[in-house]
Amino acid sequence: MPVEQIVFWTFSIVMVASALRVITARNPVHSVLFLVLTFFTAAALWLLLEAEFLAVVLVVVYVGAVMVLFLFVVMMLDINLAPLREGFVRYLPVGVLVGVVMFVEMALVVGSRYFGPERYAAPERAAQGYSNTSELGRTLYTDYLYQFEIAAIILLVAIIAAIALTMRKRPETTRYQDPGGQVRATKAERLRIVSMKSEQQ
Amino acid sequence: MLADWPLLSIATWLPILGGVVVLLSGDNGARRTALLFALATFAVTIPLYTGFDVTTSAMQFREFVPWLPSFNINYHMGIDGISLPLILLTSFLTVLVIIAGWEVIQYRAAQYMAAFLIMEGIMIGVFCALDAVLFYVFWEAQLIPMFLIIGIWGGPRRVYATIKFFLYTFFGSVFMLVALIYLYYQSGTFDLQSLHALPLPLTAQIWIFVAFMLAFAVKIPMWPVHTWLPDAHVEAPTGGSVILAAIMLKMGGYGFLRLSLPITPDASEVLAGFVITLSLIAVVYIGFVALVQGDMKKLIAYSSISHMGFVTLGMFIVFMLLAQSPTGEGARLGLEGAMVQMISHGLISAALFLCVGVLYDRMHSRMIGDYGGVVNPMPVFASFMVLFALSNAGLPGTSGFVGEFMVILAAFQADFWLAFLAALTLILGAAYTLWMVKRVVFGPVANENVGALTDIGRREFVVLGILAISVLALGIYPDPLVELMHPTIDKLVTQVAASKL
Amino acid sequence: MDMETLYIAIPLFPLAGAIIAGLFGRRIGRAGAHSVTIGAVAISTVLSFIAFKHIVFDGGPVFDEAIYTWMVSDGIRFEIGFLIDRLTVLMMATVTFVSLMVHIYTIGYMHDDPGYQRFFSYISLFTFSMLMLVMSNNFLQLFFGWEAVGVVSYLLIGFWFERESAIFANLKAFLVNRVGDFGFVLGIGAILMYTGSLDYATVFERAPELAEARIEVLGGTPWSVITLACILLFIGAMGKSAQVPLHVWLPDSMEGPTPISALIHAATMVTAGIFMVARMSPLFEFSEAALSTVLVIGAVTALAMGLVGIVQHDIKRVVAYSTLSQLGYMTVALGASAYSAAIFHLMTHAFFKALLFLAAGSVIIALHHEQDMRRMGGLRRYMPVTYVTAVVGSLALIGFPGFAGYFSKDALIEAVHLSEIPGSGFAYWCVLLGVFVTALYTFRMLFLTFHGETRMDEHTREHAHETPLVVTGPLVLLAIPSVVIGAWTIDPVLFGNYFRESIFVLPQHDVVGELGRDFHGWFGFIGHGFKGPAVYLALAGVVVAWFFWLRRPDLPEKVAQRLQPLHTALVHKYGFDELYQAVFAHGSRRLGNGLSGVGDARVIDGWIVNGSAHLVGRCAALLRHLQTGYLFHYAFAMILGVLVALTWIVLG
Amino acid sequence: MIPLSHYLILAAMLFGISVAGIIINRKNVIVLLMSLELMLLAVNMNFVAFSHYLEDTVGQVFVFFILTVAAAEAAIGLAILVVLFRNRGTINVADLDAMRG
Amino acid sequence: MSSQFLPILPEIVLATGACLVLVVDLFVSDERRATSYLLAQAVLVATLLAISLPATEGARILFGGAFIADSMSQLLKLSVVVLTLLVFTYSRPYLEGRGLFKGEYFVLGLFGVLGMMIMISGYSLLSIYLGLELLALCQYAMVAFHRDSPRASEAAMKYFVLGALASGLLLYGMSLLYGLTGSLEIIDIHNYLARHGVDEIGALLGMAFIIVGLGFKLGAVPFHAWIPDVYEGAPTAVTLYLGTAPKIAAFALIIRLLAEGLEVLHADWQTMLAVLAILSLVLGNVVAIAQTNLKRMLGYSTISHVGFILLGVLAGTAQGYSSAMFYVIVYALMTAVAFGMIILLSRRGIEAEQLDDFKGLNDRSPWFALMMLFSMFSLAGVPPFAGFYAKLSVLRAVVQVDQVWLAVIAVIVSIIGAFYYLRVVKLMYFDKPEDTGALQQGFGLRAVLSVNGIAVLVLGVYPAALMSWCIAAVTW
Repeated sequence: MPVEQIVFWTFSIVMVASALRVITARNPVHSVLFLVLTFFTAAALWLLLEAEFLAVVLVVVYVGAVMVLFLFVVMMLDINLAPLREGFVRYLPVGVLVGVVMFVEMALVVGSRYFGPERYAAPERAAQGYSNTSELGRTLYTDYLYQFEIAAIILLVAIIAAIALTMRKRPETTRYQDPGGQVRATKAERLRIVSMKSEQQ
Repeated sequence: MLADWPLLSIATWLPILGGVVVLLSGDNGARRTALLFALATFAVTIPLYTGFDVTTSAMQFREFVPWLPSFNINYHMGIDGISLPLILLTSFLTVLVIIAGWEVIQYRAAQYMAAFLIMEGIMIGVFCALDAVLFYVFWEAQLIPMFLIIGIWGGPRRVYATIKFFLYTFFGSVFMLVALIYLYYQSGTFDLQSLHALPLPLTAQIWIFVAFMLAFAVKIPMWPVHTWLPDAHVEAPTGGSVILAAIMLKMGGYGFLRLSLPITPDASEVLAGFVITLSLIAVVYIGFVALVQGDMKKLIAYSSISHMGFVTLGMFIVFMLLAQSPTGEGARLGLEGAMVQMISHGLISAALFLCVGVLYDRMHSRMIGDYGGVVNPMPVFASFMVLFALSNAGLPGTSGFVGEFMVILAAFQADFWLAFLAALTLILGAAYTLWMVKRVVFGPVANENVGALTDIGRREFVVLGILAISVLALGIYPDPLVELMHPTIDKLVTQVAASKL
Repeated sequence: MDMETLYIAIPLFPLAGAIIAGLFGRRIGRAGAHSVTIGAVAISTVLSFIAFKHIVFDGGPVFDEAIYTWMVSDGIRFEIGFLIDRLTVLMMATVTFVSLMVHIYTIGYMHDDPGYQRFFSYISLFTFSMLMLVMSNNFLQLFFGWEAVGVVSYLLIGFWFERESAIFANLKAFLVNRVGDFGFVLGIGAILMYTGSLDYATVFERAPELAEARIEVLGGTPWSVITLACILLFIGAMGKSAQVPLHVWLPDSMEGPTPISALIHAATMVTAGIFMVARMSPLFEFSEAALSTVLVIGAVTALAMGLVGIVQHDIKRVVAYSTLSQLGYMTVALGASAYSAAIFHLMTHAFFKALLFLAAGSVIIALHHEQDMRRMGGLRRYMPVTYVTAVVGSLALIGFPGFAGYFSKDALIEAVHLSEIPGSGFAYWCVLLGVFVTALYTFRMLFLTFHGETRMDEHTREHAHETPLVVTGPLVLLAIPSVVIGAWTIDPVLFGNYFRESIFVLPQHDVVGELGRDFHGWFGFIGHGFKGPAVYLALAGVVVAWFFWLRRPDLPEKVAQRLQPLHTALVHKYGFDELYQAVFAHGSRRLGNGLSGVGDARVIDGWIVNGSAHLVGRCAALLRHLQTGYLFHYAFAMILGVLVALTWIVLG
Repeated sequence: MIPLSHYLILAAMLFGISVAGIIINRKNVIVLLMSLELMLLAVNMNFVAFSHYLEDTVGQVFVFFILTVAAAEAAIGLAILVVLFRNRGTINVADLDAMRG
Repeated sequence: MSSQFLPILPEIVLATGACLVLVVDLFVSDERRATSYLLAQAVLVATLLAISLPATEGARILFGGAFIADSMSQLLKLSVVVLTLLVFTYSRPYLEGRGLFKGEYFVLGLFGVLGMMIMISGYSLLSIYLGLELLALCQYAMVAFHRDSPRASEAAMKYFVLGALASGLLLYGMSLLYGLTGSLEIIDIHNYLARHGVDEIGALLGMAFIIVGLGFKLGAVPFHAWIPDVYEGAPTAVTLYLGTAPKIAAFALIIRLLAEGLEVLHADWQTMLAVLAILSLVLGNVVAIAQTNLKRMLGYSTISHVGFILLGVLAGTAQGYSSAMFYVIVYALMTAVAFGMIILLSRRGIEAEQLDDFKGLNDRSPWFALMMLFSMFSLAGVPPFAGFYAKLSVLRAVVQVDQVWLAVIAVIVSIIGAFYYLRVVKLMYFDKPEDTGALQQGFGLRAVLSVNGIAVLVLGVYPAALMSWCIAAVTW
């Protein structure tokens, strides 16, 4: 068995297994970690597909940033886990059924009959000195400039949105002091003198 | 010179413009402005009559402007012998309705008047339109003002009635829209006159006919799609009932003449028996139903349905008559009878609803049981009411007789039993109308409310008087009306007789 | 003034009078109203007599022309036009004359009524309608007059609109008449269909063809068109002329003021049917079946209604049933093809029946609107003029030899006797028996009212006196013709070929002609009468009446008890009213309630209309639960959608 | 040599797992989002594999953008999650039924 | 350079402008927040001008096939920008009344418009995807914009998760198409399919996923579930934004992807769209009846109208596309009036989104009751309002391809639909007001709303211009 095959099958199996754990793990933190593992294995498979840059990006950006963000949120929001697992078992059969049926149907289409080697022959290995990264970069900054700009705007929007949604200047719930006001306070504002009839003994 | 003016457009848009003006000018003076516009519109329709050429079946006063060229939809107007009388009726009655609403309507008078003016324009548009889409636009648009009139100024169950009215008629007409579109694809045009000449296979014709029929049968209304009408009438304000009964129902009959018969003659022939059956059911069944109504407006509404049964009967016996003889003896009689019946019913039902309105304004009840002996405090009114009631019962010498007579005669030529059932209306019509008159008008004063009634005022007298004169005039000398229709009806019979398969 | 203008003027004067009195009654006042209408009718009467003279004596041409074209449709001209021939002028003269009398009489009779002007307007309108009917030269106008007469009678019967019984009666009258009109209009339909015209002239010309034509009405049985048409037309006549079973309206119509009863019954409305059949003689002659029907129905009416007259207590009702019976006689004559005899009887009857009605009215006025004969009696002492005239009328009615009724009735009976139309034998016995019955009830009435002891209360008796001249005047005026008109006119009208072309009789039906061969002057006719049984039967009736109601007043009660079932049947007028009330009035109301409540309200509105609305509403309420608010359901729905799409693609 | 279909089937499998995950994890939004990440991964796997077998970098370019967008999406998504948690004190999907029907 | 960049001048203007607003907004105080608003409007106007620059003849495809400028894109962009102008105008008083009058709303809105414009001009799967995401991200954020509203955040969450799911599905479809055709450009995909016939099951699979994604964007059943909740939960100003212009952009996607890219597979997507259309028509109309919240009702109404739009598209003819285009533009205009009315009626602290809030409006303001009436009858498809022609033209297209039965279903459900629109009219005209307070919103809103309402009528009386524009737009 050639190395390629070994690598493919190993990582594939790990990937599927960890993906399964992502959706079945009891603790969301575990899920995130399994997701990280899934991404790692995917990156490995991408290396096999000679997409070195993307493999690296996946690990660096996705695992390094996005997944950490997930973790951060999971931990920041102190979530009571018990109710979140309700119905898990009840819906397991449906979920599995739908997932399997969908997989089978898709596999029927994307399987070897239509996407087999006779139509998609394995390409030659890239030549020595071929840089996936520079190739990608060149494409990106020339042919895909327009899209690149859009992506930039998307990121800008993400920033604006995230800030607009979560940044709070001064939540109304917080009490704070106003020194100026305190200084300006007068007696009349604070004290009311009530004249009462003295009670007869 | 006058003939060069776009009279039809003026007649259509002047009242609509008037409606907008009234709406914008507010409640003060709304009545006067509205009356002015209504009178002006009536004046505009008079040259249509005087300038009408009774020797030709061609469309007259035609106007043609491309409207939606990409769909081949045109602003195409024109009138012939079957549309002209209806237009005159519309512009005539609107004037009366506006006068009749003069004092009664206190809540948002401007909107009331505007609604009627706008409706007038739209209805005239229906009768003028020679383009199927234009026709449909007017046809549907007219629901809106009526919806509001019943809903805003109507009685306690007005919401039920008005929504029922709207959905019922909407239900009917959307299928017509589909049929029209289908026809467009068969012919590439929405022009009604071109559609008249369009050959069509029988199955297609039948489907189209059924679609048309749904629209027109609901509007006319025919049994069993009539149940919106009593509710709508009962709840509508007097003016609304008048327009509803007098003109809107006629749109259904007009639709049959303008669309169903000429466009789908073969299907009409195949289904004539069905329509005739429904018509006769309307005449007889509804006659009995009308008999037991305790609500005057409901009674008149049912009576309308029954009378409109004559209209459809007169239209569809044509096929039986054509089957009997190639010249279709009696066919013209039936068709013209149907037309006369429409016009006459327009006048009579308007008058009767106005009469009920007079009572309602004073007593705030439409229930027969609340009345009795109205003649004692209101002799003048009672005379009018009896006259119109008799006319409704088809008394010769009044307009109510003419159409019924013609249709019965024509029906006899088609089949004895048709005439037999149709003629039952002589008895039933008299029974329900005069029984109501007996309970409402005659007898001793039933209660002190009735005793305290005051007779009609000058304005009411004028309105009812004009209607009375019209009803009598049409009954004594219907020829000027019938004469208008001859060439058109002749042509219609030819169209109907020729197979389009 | 040429004749056409004159003819047009005849109906228009009463119309104008009616309009003026009706619309401007308040302005012109009582005197104004009656002057205008009486003047108008008087002019009409004079003109009618001029016309009569013109046609009958001067041999003027028959006038048959359109006045104006009402409408043209489908090539058929619907016209308003006049046919003035011998039959017409006779009717015109009768109608206008009687009408004039009634007008005059009304001044007295309605003196205190608040609806004075209205009343004059109505009766003038009635005159107009009747004139339009008789003068018509086509079916359209005939029908117009026909219905117009019905409507005015409706208004007149319900003249005292505050009386519940009056407005019940007028509705009933109108509806029953409508049943007749229903047949009538169908008959017109049949005529139009097979002749293509509504003009008498054209239609009559084509009558022989019609006799050949066949129409299928009920599964497979071909009918002769002319039989169908004639029977349908006769149904109309049954309504107007109150033949069994459409007679029920007439007794009730006594609710109207007495002049109306007189006018309607004596001269005008009820004779319309008789006139119409006579006018249609060219049609009826070709259908033996139709004639036979007419004959039988007439005979039944003649006898059966007379019998009912015996047990009535209301004086006007007795006269009314008498009218019914006499109408039956006329109808019998029609059925026997003795049209001229029918018209002759119509004419004589008009006079003496008007006389009787007015006499009855006079009694009623005198007794302050008391109509029950059980509270009358002995009145001849108080009102001699009325008494005498009533006796004259009664004698005429029972056909006492020499009086007007004798000639017409005897001729009629003889004609039936001669007739060979199926049913004539039955009819003959009916009319013969009817003579006895007529005499019985007539003299019962006379005796109960004018003879014997007085049975009214003191107060009424004290005030009982002869009525004023406006009432008695017409009585006297009518009494004279009631005596002489028969003898005077029997020769020209019945046998003198008076009607000529206006009445058509097939040779094989010509019973009057046959009768005429034995006719030798009016005096001879009287003598001839004593050879037949009729005169004796009449006398027997008078004697029996005398015995029962003057001699042994306790007897009628006993006889009634002995013949309980018959008496009950008569008192209930054979139960027609009850039957109609139950079947038609209640039945149709129940049917209407059923159709309205079940058909409209439950099935159409309940199930179909509101049902579908509720269905949609329920669907909405149900479907909205699909939108659970739960994200996972939404996602699941999407995934299911994808799955279905995938499955479709993979399997497809 | 590994045929293309292997990768595609692998991606399909990831896709199926992610769908199953969405259905099973009905309550926990975070796991829901992670399932969606799995789905994106499946898509990316497809693109990369196609890109390789078609010898065309465009697929990789697409993946690059997907990653970018997914990052942005995650940022916003988590921001919304935070807002939601602040407002409702829960991220239990079953509690999010204020609007329904 | 000019030849390359002139066609995307509107996008450039807009992007620049949006950034400008963002920056300026940082430096204005809350009292002068109107500056940002005015600036945003100015940016839109400038964009409008840039779009209106006379286009060169025919379609121009730029950036390696990623961008197309044709008459359709011009018309749709114009509509989007005009609608957004309306939306911003309507939004202002609403936002001011709720402490939401912040620059971010306008910035996000503007970027959203940019996303829409990119979608409209997108001619490759990638640019379409990016445009779509740009819009989607803006929308997610805007829905959650009212941070203290539990409903808004719930709506945003639902929207976000489902949106992410939908774009995942869409992407999967795109990946398959890419794998099959080896290209992302619509034109290449089209050519490939034209060459290789229609029995590519892989392409069908891709098509199915793409339709799912599009169905979600439009809100077709069963991918509609977000619409009612989001419409209801989002602040009205945002609902207004969501409900109008993005539909036009989504429609553009359908045209680009299905009508142009997958034209060869027409028979297949026709069936799918027919199913979606019928489901949408039925469910949308029926469930709308049961609603008491006007925004939610309009949500369901949207679903039903999507059904109609899909009907036009599935005809697969130029007639169909143009009619659907007419429909979507008219629809956006009509809905804008309805939402504008909700804003008009709402006051500080009072939302007027319940149906009952419209009770007796005729007594309070006859004019605006009339405007709402225009909108409602137009939505119901009653002539002489624009909605009628929209329905007419769609039905015409459907009948033309011999799918009369679809037309029949469509008209039947539109009868059901008429009911709930009528109910609004009924409330306004037949009922007595519970709240008799005068309307408080300012002149700007009133004026624009009136123009908007009258436009619905005018487009009905004279639809020819817009109609022929739509027809011209789809003749490529």
